[in-house]
Amino acid sequence: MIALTGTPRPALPQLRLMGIAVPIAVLLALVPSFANSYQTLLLAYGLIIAIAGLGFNLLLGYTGLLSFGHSAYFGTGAYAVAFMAQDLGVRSMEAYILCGLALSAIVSAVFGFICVRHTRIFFGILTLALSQVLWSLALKLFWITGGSDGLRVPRPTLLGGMLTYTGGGFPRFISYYYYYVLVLFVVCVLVMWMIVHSPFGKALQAIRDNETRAAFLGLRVRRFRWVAFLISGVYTGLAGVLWVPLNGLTTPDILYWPFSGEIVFLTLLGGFRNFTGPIVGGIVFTFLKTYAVATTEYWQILLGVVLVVLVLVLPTGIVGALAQLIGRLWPQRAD
Amino acid sequence: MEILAIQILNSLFYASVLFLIAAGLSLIFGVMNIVNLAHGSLYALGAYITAWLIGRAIAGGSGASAIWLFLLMPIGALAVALVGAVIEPTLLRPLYRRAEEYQLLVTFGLLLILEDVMRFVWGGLPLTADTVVDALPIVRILGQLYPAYNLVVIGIGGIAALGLWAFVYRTRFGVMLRATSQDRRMASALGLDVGRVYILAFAIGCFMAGLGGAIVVPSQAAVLGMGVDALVLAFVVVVVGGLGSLKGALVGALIVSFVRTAGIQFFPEVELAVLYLIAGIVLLVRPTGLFGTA
Amino acid sequence: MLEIEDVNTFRGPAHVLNGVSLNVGAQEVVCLVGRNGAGKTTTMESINGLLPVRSGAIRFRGEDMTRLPAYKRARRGIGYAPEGASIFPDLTVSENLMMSRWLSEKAVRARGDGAEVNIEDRMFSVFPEVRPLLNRRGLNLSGGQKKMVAIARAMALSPYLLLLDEAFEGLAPAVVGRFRDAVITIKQMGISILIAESNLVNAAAVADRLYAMDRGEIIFHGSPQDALANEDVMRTLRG
Amino acid sequence: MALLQTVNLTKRFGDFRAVNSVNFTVNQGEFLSLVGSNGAGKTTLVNLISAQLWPDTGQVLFEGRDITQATVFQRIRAGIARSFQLVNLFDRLTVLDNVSLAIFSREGKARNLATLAEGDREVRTEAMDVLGLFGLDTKRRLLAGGLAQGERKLLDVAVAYALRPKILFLDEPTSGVGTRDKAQIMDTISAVVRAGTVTAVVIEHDMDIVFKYSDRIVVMHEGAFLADGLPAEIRVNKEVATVLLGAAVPG
Repeated sequence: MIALTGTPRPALPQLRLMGIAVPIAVLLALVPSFANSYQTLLLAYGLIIAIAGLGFNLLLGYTGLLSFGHSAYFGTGAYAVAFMAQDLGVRSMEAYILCGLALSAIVSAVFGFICVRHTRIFFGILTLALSQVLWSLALKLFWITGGSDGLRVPRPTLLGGMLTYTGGGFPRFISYYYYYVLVLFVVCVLVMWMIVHSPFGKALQAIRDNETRAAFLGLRVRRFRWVAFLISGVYTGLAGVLWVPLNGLTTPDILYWPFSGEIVFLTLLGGFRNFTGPIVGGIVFTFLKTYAVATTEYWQILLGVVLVVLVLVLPTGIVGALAQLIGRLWPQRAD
Repeated sequence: MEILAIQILNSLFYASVLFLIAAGLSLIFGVMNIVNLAHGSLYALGAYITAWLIGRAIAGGSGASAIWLFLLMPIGALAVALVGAVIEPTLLRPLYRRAEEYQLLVTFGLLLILEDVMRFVWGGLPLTADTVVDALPIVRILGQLYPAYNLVVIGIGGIAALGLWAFVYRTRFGVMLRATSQDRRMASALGLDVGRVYILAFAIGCFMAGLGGAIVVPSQAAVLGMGVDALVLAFVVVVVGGLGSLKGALVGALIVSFVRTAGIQFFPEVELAVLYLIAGIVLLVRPTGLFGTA
Repeated sequence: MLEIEDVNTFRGPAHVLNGVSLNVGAQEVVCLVGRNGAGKTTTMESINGLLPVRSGAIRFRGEDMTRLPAYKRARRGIGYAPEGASIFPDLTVSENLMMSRWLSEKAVRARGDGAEVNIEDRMFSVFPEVRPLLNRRGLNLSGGQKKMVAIARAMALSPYLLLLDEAFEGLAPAVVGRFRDAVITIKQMGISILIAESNLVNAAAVADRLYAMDRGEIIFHGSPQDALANEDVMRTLRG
Repeated sequence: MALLQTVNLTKRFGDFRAVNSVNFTVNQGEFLSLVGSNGAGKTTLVNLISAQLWPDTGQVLFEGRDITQATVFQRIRAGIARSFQLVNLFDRLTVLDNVSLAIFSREGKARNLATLAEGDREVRTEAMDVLGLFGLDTKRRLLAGGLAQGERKLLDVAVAYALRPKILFLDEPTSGVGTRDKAQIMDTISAVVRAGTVTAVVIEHDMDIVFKYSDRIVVMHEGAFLADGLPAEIRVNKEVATVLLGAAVPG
């Protein structure tokens, strides 16, 4: 209901975006110069998972579809890299990205075609079921996937070897890889921002708000949902591609349902009714998880409890709550 | 021929368990319009509690007789029902007026919590109650050896289906349950305390899931992850049969069990995929399932 | 019997009832007339608790019911037959009727005023037509039959007050007479009735008193004759 | 030539005939009102014409072509638009976006995901024109969910109108609307009809409005047509008076 108060929105969203995004991007770019390589590594993980969150939220926040199976696309991206590294001996990060995107596009196109015939819970469980199929395949076809041991992925070459980090060891790799991720992250944010502010994005939001009326505007609802699903899957797949070289290993765990749950969680944590929600959620989540896992073995309970509490008392997430707070402290001038 | 008979019995055994889970899921959906994502975990909880109780009973000495062990099963199911009776008013009730996403998210949070609680309490090791199976004889069916316990489970499945049908269609509470599911507002305007019906319906649904877990655990160990597998399978069942329909849950459970048995026989690597394929085809052809309405 | 005082009710963001006050005396038939969207159904649902009121008071037989849940109000003796009848489609007529009877049994006994004596007679004396329908499912009733069952079902609660929303709407002219008679019969049993009605002629034929409503406010209160003679009321009702 | 025509159109719900063998004709450029008591079948008829429901028997012809089997999408593209009895908006989009989206859809631009919606000057200008027509231009930046009831009704009609349909069905456009907004809605609709850009079919209960604005009035009762004629004819029709107003109403 907070969203319905009818506060006027600023005239030029482009300007507002630049005003917020540029300082933050500069800040992010400076991080490796003052943070140690472990914190840089965590932030890189955070940015990667934020890309997955952005993709996920195109479905949840903008299209009104709650997927419990986004691990499938993340895993597809990750395994695509692992197969290329192991079976084809490819080392180029750019080749990983291209093939990873293609493969996750194919998988999400097929899965999406099945899932968008349904909405609400049917959609949710279908996505869950399909991701479980991939998970069980990854476990059982061990001669291809390495089973529960997973597949190792060596450090790739960046920009066709133009960025060399050999000799610099792990810290050097991290700082280069961090910038690599940051650039892609910025591109992803800009592209997603464009998508949600495009006529297509508005159509998705219309479908979310009122499916029947959208159909009576002549919008082909199912097709729009399918394209949204595809984009969402590709984003999450890219996150998987970027994640593997950092982790050095991919296991079926990233295809398993709790991983989908983490994507759901971080989006809700940040706030799924905001564009920036999943970004903030992804970064906060990564740090939260790292420190929580270090202190307790029962990370999932914490996740579940926080999720329930979020839904019951803070349904707009961190960004939503901040926006409300700011709105209360500095009421916007009506223009 | 003999193999076929055994396979049919195996399918029926499996159908009994699946029916219990799916019928609970369907009942809760039919009455309160909520799909409980933690339903599979409640089934797992029933399995763990029952296995644990039986384990304690045996550890407590007394050459345990099978009959005595059978009495522990409903206790496992009742404990799960109790959990349900706590969950509904505290976690779900505040959400009936909110968007559906939130209901799904809360039951999903519950799923995460329950899975870890079970890991916390019982650790990562499988927990069995196979003494119950051992206490019953092995029977000969067309020359093949077959555990009598499985026949008992098939019997329980049949009785549960009949009992649930009688409960919903032949009792006063069943009338109120159906009235609530058809028109909650009108039911309350006629003097029905819908809140109480909700708690009871949810608890009964949980009881069914818990009972499913309780009867499966003597022949299959309770393990982590069984809950989500069960949730997804139960969902396949209700998708095939139609969400909210008791008949659908029964027919769906039978179809899924037979397909799964055949799948294990012929495509052992991808039996799950075969099941989802079936569900997918049914959804493409008949989006509301075989007996679904809305 | 029933007094409602300065009630404000919202449906979502819309302020539907704006300071509505009215009362129904013992054994009285009161009509609430107004066009579609005037707030009649909202008034009914505010009285029986299906909609929460934002402010104001609702008293029934001397007891303040403003914050009571709907089911408790029903058990206190407020019967309700909504506009679309809302017969449970997959229940038989007999299940539809018995449900409210079972639910009210204890409450009626607790009231101890002997109202329980012949619920069945009362139920069927208003509409004997319902008796042969007992085994039919709600789904398979015609519009008129549904309305009859809805009234019989409300009678099964042994109410002190009946709320009938659009009791005569969608009925063939011949059947309308049948329903008017039913209202008289119910009144003679000592039960008060509040009818929401958009047709002034039907309202005038059965009402002892009449309230006219427009845009969520009571704009007129008086006898049916006064209403028919009041040019403003007539114009508002016709639109 | 009739713009839209139904031939023996019938829709049953169980054994209840909601629309019973209706032959309905709408002529190019007219303002037609569909009246009748609740449950007479008006909304069902509109639902059948807009493909919200499918008929049991009978045909729907639009510009002489049989569109009985056409989907919602095909009918919208052919030029049939409608509004809804209960306001049906995109509550979390702005007023401007609600109208713009109709234009994007009409122009086939809704698929475009590489431009900014607000950057399309043509669409924006047209959307502002439509909003201006309905007196909503000052509210363009508000979220639709935050509008008052009367404004929501207006926007609902504006969105359907922005599709630039050949025929526009309006289901109770003035219910729950204040007198001022009521007049504005009806004046706007009748103005665009008079300008010859659209044919309007309006379901309406308010007989003053019906008599004031309609070129022709069709009265429905129990799923069938009771009367069909000019306002002057309908006004004096005894049968209609009985059904709509109750028999002996003076005045």
